[in-house]
Amino acid sequence: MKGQAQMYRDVVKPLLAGFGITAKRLGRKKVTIQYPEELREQYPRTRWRHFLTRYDSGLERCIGCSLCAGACPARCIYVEAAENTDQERYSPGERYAVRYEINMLRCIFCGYCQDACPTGAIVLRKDFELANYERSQFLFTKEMLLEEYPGQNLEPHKGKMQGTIALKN
Amino acid sequence: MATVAATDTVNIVINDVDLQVPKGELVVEAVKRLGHEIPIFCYHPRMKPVGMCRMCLVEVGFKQPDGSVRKMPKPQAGCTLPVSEGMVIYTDTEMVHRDRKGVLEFLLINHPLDCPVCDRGGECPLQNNTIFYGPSTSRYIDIKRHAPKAFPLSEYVTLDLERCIQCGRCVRFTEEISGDAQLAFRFRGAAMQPSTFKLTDFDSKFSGNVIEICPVGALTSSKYRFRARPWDLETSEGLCLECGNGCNVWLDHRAAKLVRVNGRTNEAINEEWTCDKGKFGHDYYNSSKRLTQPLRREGDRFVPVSWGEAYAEIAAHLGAKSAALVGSTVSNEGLFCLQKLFKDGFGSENIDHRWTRTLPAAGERVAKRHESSIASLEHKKTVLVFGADLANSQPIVHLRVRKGWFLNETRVVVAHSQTTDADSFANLLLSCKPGSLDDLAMGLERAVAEAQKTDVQGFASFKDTEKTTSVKESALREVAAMLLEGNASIVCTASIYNENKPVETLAALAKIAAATGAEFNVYAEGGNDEGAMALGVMTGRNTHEILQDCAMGDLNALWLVGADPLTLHPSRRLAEDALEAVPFLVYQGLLECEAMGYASIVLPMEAPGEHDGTYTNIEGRVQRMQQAVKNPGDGKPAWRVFSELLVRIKPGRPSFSAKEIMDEIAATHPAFAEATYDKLEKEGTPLKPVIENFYM
Amino acid sequence: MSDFLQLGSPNERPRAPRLDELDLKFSDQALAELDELYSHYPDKKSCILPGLWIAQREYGGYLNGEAIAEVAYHLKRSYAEVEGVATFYSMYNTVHAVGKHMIEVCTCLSCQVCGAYPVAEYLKKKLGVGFGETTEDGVFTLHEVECLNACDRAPVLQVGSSYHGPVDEKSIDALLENLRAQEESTVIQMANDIVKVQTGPLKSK
Amino acid sequence: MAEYKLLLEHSDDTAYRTLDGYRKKGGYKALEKAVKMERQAIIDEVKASGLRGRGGAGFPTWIKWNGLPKEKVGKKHYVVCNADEGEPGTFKDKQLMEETPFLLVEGMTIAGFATQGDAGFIYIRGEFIDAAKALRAAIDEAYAAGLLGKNILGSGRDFDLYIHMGAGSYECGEESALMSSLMGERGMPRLKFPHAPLPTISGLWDSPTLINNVETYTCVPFIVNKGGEWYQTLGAATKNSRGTKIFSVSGHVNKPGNYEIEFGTTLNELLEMSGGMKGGKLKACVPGGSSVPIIDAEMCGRAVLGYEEMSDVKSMVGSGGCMFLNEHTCIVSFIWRTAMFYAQESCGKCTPCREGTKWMLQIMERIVAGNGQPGDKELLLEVCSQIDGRSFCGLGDAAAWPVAAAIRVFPEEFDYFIANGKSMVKSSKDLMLVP
Repeated sequence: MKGQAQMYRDVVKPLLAGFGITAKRLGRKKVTIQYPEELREQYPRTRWRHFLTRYDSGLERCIGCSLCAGACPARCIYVEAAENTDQERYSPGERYAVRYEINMLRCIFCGYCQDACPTGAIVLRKDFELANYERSQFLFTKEMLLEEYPGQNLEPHKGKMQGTIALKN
Repeated sequence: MATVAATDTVNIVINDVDLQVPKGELVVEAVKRLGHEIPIFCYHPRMKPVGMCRMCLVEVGFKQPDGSVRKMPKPQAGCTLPVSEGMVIYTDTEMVHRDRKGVLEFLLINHPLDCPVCDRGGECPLQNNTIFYGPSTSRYIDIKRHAPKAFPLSEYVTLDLERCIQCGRCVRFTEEISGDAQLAFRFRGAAMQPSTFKLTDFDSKFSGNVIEICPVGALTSSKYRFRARPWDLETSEGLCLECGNGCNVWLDHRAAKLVRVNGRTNEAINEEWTCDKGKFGHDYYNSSKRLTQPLRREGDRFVPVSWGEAYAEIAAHLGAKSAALVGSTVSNEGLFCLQKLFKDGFGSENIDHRWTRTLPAAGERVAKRHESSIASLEHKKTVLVFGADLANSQPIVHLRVRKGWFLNETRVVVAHSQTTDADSFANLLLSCKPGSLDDLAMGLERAVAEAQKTDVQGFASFKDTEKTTSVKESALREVAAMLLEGNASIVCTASIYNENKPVETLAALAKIAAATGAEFNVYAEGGNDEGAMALGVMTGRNTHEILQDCAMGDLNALWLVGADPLTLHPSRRLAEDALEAVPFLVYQGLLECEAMGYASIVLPMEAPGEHDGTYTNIEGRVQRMQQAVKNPGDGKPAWRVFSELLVRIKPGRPSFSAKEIMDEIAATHPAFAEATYDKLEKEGTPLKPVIENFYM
Repeated sequence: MSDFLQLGSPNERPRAPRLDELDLKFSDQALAELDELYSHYPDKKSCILPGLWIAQREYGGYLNGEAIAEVAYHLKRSYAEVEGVATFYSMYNTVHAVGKHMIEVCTCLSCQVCGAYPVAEYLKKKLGVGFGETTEDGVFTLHEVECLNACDRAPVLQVGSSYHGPVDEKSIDALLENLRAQEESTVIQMANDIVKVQTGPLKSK
Repeated sequence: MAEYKLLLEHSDDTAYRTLDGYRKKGGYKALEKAVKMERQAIIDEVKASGLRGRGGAGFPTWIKWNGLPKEKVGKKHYVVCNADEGEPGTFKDKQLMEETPFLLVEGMTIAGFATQGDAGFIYIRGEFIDAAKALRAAIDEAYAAGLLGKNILGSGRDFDLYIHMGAGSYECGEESALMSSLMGERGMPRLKFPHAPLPTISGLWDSPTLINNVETYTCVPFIVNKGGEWYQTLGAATKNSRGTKIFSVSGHVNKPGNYEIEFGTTLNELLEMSGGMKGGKLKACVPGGSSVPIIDAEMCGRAVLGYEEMSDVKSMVGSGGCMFLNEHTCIVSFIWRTAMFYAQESCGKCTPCREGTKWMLQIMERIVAGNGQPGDKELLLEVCSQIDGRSFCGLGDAAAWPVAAAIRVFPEEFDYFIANGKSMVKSSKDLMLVP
């Protein structure tokens, strides 16, 4: 019987205790969510994936000034600028980014780029599903960054067009 | 004009620190001795102070006999105020800071503040001063001054009048330094703007400098426009090899690509200026026509081959009956290895680097080609520019000569058959008929001889000289008198070899120099031409003979090292015939070119900024340029190609680095004895004067 | 500022005329006057102002690019420098062509308090132009100027060489009538007067 | 005190404008005397007279004269007359040149003798064509009579006199800007060093240069003729102002014009001479040209005309352009036009003046248009203090003083205009001071 008592003490009792907790929690609100099917609401200022925003007119906010690249502690942003022409206009003013790349493998999501941006073009939003199978896919190009993101329309306007960077004509 | 000739010192007090500074030194310079800084915009140490921007206001007082300090009621501009005995200067008082804030607020009210899109952003004095001294906010709520943005003032310079703070640096540069007065202020008051005449093309050979001295982004480079931001850039010390002056430059590169060239200070050569050829002429680095790998001709097309295959091909075809023609941007090391390769490897001596119409034989050459250093030209009493278009061929020498004229009352005499930029300030202009420079030199020699009362037999009379050259007797006598006053310099360039009877002309000038005690210079023209002369890269047959031999079929093989005879040689027909006829042609170069079409083997070469090397400028100054950018393809420096090939032909110890070769040069060429990599100085080391006829 | 609008695309940047491309218009008399002026000063640069007055007369009251280039040519200065001088001074008409008569209304201080603005308004209405504009028939150009220093006669107008003041609506009507009848351009006349007082009797004649 | 006509004694006499008429009235006596005098004696005479520059700054004239090198060192000496009268409210030089041209020619010739001048230049503003014609005629006559040119009056000395016309720039009234203009440059002031603020050593074409106002030169014949001691007695009531001064009276007075008075006359007396106020009571006065601080009626009552005396009412004699304003004048609109003048005439060389005058104008425009913002008055004062003393030449100071003074003297008018968007003065709309 000694064996039984031992078994009760070592196996059954902990099991019951464990199930007991489960049973106790059954009545409470569930904390776990079914991740791929369900998504947890992120905190409002969560900094994940970068996006490049546009003005209401459809013009890109990014002027290719490279200040984000200068501010980036991980040196993961590469910007190449070019000149707008009246025929081919991407952003208000003289300058736009012809290439804008972020190496997401290097990015530490510190948000300095967002702070540095004079036009509010680059923002870090809540999309956190950045995993991929190929390294090359982590190089986010300008086209990818310009994708519309959920809730974009709801955002208050940042860095309204004004002063000298205003659209001419 | 940073310092007025300092004869004695005065005692002054700066921020309660007593010190002695040279009398007459400007306050803005004097405070630098203490490590303090006075913010400036319009002041530039190489130009006359004007006191326009008022950024440098300081409080100034004078010590009274009783020891107290009596301050002047108004703040004084530090950039126009020379120090004097007992002066007390405050650069850090509340009033000074208030004034700086005020001036910056004024400057910024009409400034567009488009720093994010401005090419100057990040290296802008206005930004820096605003951050250190400026107000954090503006009280200006009215409409800013507007002007069209990004106006193309020339191929190279873009003007943005909104950003201009009217400091006048650019205007003063064109007036005082380059002398073309292409820029001037128009209108007045708040509408004042610097511009060219009716905003027409900014036609200057030195326009690029205004971009660098502009303290804001009003004048920016059209070529660098939006290429990079300062924090994207890496900067390497470099040399410009567009001409033989050997200007020091900064090579700014981004992601291993050259994006911009800026002047680097070297007081001995270019001070801080560059010419437009040097500043904007480095397109070939990123050219789409760059050669990236060795090619071999197969029928009508080129097939890429490995270096080894190319070497084997060359080794098989080149021998005693081969020759090499060299361009002007090959480093000293490359030239030396080429000589070695041809002598030791192929057993041929036929190398030449000269492309002028006349190629003087050894006995006819001028013994000393550079007696005046570039820097010494500004202190000459008289400079005779003979048959040279300095602004085009030696821009930095041109600036020095003009500086001497502008600041030190150097008298400049220009003798030429064409109009040159130096005519505008020449004290005396000897404008002769085309092709009569030799007669002019002889006439001058007679004038000097007459002035010295020596024998004038055998000279043409002044009347005949006037008939042939159209230069009057009185003018010649005047020049002779000027030269005889001493401290004179005669400046010619190698371009004189394209004129009639250059040997006689130079002989006459050399005699004049000897008779008057003037320094005599025949400056080389190409990037490293002086190095080639010093190393003696002109043995065996000369350029004309080599091409003729090729055309006649007397030579089996020709190696073109960074040179295209079709553009360089005065006779295109001869060059065509030669390239057509020569059985085996090696073209080694940076870019695809016309001569490449005749080649059997094409070798890519590294551009000067892509490898380590030394270059000799016109005054014999050896300077080193280290690798700044990467070769875009599989190119190799010229010396490595020659060295590797030599090992294949004649087994021996190969050279591994440019340094080793320079040591070897120093050991074999006494002139280069001090020019090893260990001994080279920051500003370059002048060649050691050697026995006169060493390299003849 | 209007220069900007006349320019073509960046690739067709206008080039300043070379010295041998200039179409020189100075009359013999103008050249004689220039010679006289050279003798007044130690260098030719000082003749830029008088030279521009001569040009203003020779080119019919308006200093266009050619006029400025010609002055630069004669005085051996750069075009930009002469243009900079010409645009600095308000009496050289460098911005736009002017009519036969230039009416310059002083509105500064003394004239202001003595009613220059009503006078200016009347002139504007009467001529149908604003400040800095020329009437359609090309006879009158109206300008607002700073103090003419005839404050005792405020409000005062300057037409050509002469001052008119104090003016009221009636005297303005009379003045305009007189000017309409006048054949000679007072603008050119004024430039001529200014040249004449500087040169004095020409020695070379 | 009444008018004291020294310079303007014969101004109505048309014959005085010819050489004969001038000589009949005692002209060229002074030159004849000066020819026989030592150079230094002439300068001492000027020193004894206590003559001070009449252009506005009141600088002792003899110091300039004495500053030129006593022995020539290879460079020509130049004598320049500043006849670029541009100060709003001043028109004395115009009358002097038109009506007493020989006084100026004689005065400059004497100055040339005293300072070994080789040539004289009269820089006349471009608009003064009548004055220039009168001078031209006088100079031509003087040349013909041997009073200019080679060997003047048998003295063996030469002196040439040339007229140089300006082309419309107030800034050229500043002496170094005038020299820039004379040398064919933009009329921007030139660099002065504190140890040599005068152009007496290095002026025109780097040569020693004497530069004085028209009125200063016209005083010289009288000083030489009657002696400095005599001139000294004029205006003896004042602290340090001697001689007579022409005041140009304009604005709301019955008889505007030039009135020559002895220093020490009160402003009220000057107002009486000019026939008293027109259209209303006296409200304010700008006593010395637009650059000097404005004073109100109370101050006018105790203002004594003298260089030092005027500082008691925080103003200056300036160039003597006296503008009286009646009670229906809106000071804010008046100051708006002053600001506009300086913004138009700033040469653009230095930052505070170029940007500051424009900014002041923009603020004033805003206020006058009824869009004044709270704090604009303080902002104006702040801008003034950032210009005053910081600019390259005096134009910046001159632009700041009237604005600052007007705010100091009439603060309530500014407050009212800014708060209500309209003038405090009821009838100012009818006067239409603003277009």
